Amino acid sequence: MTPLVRVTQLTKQFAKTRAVDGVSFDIAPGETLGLVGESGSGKSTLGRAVVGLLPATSGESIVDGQNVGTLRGSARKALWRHAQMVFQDPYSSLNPKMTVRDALAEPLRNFGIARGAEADKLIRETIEACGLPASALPRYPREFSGGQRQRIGIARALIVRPNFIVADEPVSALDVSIQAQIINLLQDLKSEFGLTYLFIAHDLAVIRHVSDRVAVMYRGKLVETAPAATLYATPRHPYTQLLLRSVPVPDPKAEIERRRNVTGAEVTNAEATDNGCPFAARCPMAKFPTCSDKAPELSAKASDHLVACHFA
Amino acid sequence: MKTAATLPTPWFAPAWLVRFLRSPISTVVGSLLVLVVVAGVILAPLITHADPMALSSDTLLEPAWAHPMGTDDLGRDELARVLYGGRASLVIGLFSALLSVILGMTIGMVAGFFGGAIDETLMRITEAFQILPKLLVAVVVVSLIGSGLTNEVLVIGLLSWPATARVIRGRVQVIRHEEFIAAAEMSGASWLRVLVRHVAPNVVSFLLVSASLQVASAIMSESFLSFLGLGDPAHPSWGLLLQQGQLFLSDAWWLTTFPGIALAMTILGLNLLGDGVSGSRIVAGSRR
Amino acid sequence: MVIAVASRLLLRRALLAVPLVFAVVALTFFFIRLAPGDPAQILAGDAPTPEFLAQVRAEYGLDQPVWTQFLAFLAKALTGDFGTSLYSKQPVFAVILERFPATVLMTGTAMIVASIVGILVGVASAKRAGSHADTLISSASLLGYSMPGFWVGQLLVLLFSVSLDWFPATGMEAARASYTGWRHIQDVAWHMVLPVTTLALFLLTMIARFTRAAMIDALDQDYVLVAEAKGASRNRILWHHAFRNACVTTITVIGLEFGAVLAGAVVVEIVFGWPGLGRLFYDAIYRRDFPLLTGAFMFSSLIVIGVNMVSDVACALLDPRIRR
Amino acid sequence: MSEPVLSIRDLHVSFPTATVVQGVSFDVMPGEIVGVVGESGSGKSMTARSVLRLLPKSARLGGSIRFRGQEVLDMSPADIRAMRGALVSMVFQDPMTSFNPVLRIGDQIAEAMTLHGQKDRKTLSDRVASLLASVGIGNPKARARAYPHEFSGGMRQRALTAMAVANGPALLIADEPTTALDVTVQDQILQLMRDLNATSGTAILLITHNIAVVASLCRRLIVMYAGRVVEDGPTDEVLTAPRHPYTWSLLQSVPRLDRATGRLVAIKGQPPDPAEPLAGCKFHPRCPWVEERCTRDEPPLEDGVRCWVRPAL
Repeated sequence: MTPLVRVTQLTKQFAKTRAVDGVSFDIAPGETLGLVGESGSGKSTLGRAVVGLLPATSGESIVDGQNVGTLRGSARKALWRHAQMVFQDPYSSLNPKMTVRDALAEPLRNFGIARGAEADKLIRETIEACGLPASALPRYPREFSGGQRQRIGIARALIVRPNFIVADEPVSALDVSIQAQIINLLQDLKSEFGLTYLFIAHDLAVIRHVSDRVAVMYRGKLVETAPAATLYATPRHPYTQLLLRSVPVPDPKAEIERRRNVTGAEVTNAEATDNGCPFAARCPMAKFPTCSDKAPELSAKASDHLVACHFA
Repeated sequence: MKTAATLPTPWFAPAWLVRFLRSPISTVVGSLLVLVVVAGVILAPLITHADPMALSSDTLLEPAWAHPMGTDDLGRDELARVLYGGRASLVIGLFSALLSVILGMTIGMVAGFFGGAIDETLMRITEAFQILPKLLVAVVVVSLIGSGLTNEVLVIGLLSWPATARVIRGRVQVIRHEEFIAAAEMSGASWLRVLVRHVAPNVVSFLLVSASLQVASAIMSESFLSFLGLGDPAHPSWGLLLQQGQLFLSDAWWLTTFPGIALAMTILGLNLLGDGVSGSRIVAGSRR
Repeated sequence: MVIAVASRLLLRRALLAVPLVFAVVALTFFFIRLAPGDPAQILAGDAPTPEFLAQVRAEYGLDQPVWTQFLAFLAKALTGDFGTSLYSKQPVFAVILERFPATVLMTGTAMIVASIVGILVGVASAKRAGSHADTLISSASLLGYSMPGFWVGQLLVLLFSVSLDWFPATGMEAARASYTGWRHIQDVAWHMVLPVTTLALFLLTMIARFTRAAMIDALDQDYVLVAEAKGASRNRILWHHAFRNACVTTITVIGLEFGAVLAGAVVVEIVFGWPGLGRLFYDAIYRRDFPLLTGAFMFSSLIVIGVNMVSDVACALLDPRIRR
Repeated sequence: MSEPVLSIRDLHVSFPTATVVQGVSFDVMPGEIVGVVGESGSGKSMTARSVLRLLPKSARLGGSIRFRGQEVLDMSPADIRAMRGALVSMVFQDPMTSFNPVLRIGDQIAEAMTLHGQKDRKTLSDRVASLLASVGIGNPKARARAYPHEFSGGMRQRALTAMAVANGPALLIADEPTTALDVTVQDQILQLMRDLNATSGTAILLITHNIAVVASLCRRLIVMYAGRVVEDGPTDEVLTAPRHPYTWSLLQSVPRLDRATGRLVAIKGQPPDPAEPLAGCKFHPRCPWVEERCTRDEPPLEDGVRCWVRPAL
């Protein structure tokens, strides 16, 4: 099956730093790829570059047959008819001066999808699909809670009936009891509208829950990708292993078990260089000079399990 | 809120009045002051029948019933001169503020919205303009090109835009990085539509504050020029009246007191209004 | 170490100031060219003799192409040659230098007084933000901010010289007696009271307003809460933690508004007959002495640029995040 | 049985528009680590801050907070300052904004000690270095001279913890200490707190929204909702056999890392607005087991649970 999204050697450079450094991956139609990484790993930049919201410095991003990689300006507009984004901060992602109806009507008008009664019908259907009543339409964002705002943000992405959505930390700003509502909503919409997701989060448990396949990002590079079950059962990259070891679990017995496996002390290898493996400085398995000489390529260690490590 | 708005209100307390009186005290006092001044200046012929230019032999009279603010050295009625002088001050203030706000808004919006090298260049220029002693520049230019309403408006307006540009640019930069702007782009909006429909509405209140402070500052600048003898003698403004008052400082206190009160009242009103609209004194306090 | 950092920063800021100085000179040149009529006529004053006109033409190279003229003008300005005053027939630079100390004395005193009082008032006001005392102080400083400096001066003269006769209304020293030594200093100080008060009042309200806003902002930060949780007293939090941050704003504002301060000094000097640069401006305007006017302007602009440089460096020393 | 180091009884915190903490009572024993879990608006942070009297000016406090038997609400401002940072200290959520940006890290840590009597410069700088070393910051002498912006988030949180324990407090209040951190750093900070508690016997009151963090660190767990304690008990019991519907729902709504989860059980609706009065149990609009009396009367906290129904969960 041809992938819906194909990203090849995508790089985004800001001033001197490479936020995204030669990233490649595919997403099959109907699949959810979970992208996980710590703050500053470049996962949000990658998400924005994939849909062309940020023009890439080099490389390709082909979504639904449209190559947007390094395009700027209105050339990207054609893609957004079919690829949309759900943002992180429900307080920043809605224009405070626009009613819900106006916010939802924007894409319909700009893309010339529908107008008048037809647009009205679409707006109603979409907001209701996202779990808000039509009575919400004439109101302003400030009248809604964080969770409700996130529903509005999802409706805005959904209204063009895209087939691909980048969800950038869609639940991390929400309270725990609200997170589950939004995760469930995104999963319901996926099956109802046949969506494909790139789901970005720093929460490993959320990523495990929503993803078919998971990509782990560290300092601008993908270090491991695998089907969710495989990755969580047998992580191969030392960084993935560290991440998974670090997360406490809400079960006292399991937590005691986890802590037994954690060595605790942080590793610092002074031999690491900028040319080598990005994780070399913190890696407990690093061997020098191999790890400081050359950055390892992402390569298949098992079918569908790619790891970027010299020794994994 | 909704129920309050739909309830019928008595004629003497319509909803807008109630809302106005509930706004910050500085807004209320500020707008009342401005209102009084503007009304006085516009309705000058109804308030006094005296001609501000008519000379008489009653020179340097103390304030009395016939001349509530006294008369000047040429026997002109000071009340009339203050009222009509306000026209010159307000007109110059309004028009130069209009010029500087339009300039500042355009430059601030462009710099904040496009960022990068454009922003860098525009901000360096803005900074340079801000460091320049603007009143002294105005003095030199007006001395060279001659005084007159138009020249004063142009000079003050062209020198005062940096304050507005910086406020607007700062605000636009904040908004530019809000996620709803990225969302608007992805909604297929052109950059012009993003700017007009998504950025501008979130800048308007800052623009109002800036405009009100600009009018105050322009009136102040004009009075400075007039005081140095660079005003338009055909349209004597408050500053010009104060310059004349300086000559008779020890003989005729009323010639400095009354025009000064009018001037200070107007500027205070506008500053209060700016403070009140910004919701706190912080916006006014951080205009740089 | 502080000196090393400061001189490094000063050098870098000086490099940034070069284009600004260049711009000021270019602007002045441009103004003279912009003025309607013959620039020689402007520089030579009203109704000059043909010989003098020719002399000015030669002196400024006005028969040369514009670019040559500009370079000559620039070269002269940068060496301190601002031309010859039409009225006194003396070099402009010398006339300015003669007047400069009086202005420095008054402006400097006013700045010191205003900074101390303004900061105290601003901090006290921010400490009680929202209280009646704060409202009163803020309203008073807004009122002060809204009154033109020269009018405040006029009112002070009316009250303290004309009505009460406490302080002299004009001049820098008593006209009749020529005091020396300690008596002279006393006399000058006596004459300074009203002009310094006037100028300081304008500056003070501005400093108080900006300091208050910056302090309120600083007191709202997490590190203030952390300091409180450490057991720091209210005063220590106010000065050691919040003000250390807020004063960066205060200093920046003083720098940026220094042009307005000089302009304020001009009018205050006129009201009080203070024999400084401001009087010079006034006389130059009045006598249409354009070489003197543009010279005084360029000189003041350079001072303003210098003050901004110093305030930039001071901010960088106070806030390690600005040091680059 | 020894005296509790902290004893809170019927604590009320109210603002002019709303009451955010209502009738909170619990004890912290010496050397104990107690976790308080709740979402935003549950009143957990306000409870923590009232112990040090660090509430906004407009807040009104009621009830009793006793630290080693002494009533905190009756203390003079000088007594409170003497307690802050010395006997009871606090670590805050955001390490990026918790340090004063214009002062050196070492000086800020030293200040915690100068404020409580230690004035000798040499002793101070040695102590600062050893504190920084004890939280795992290498080259502490040099790092003490650094400014906050030269530290990473994780390092700042370590330094902040070092500052909090500088005077060897009897109680450390940690308000969401790991929320702003990456998981790998979070794990290090939790380990740091565990070590601190083990070596110096400092009692810790941990405030967090993350149940897993509590499971990792605390033996006792208090769950707060809408300004009230709804469940209080040993961590093992509360997490494996929750008795309050809110606790149960919260556990069901979080995806798990250690096993695949089916569809999440979301809690419907929103937490109540504290400005709008709500009769009965504050959780009843969102509770699947709601009965008629739940909407009428508020249940008391009995036997560690605040619920009328007590369904078998």
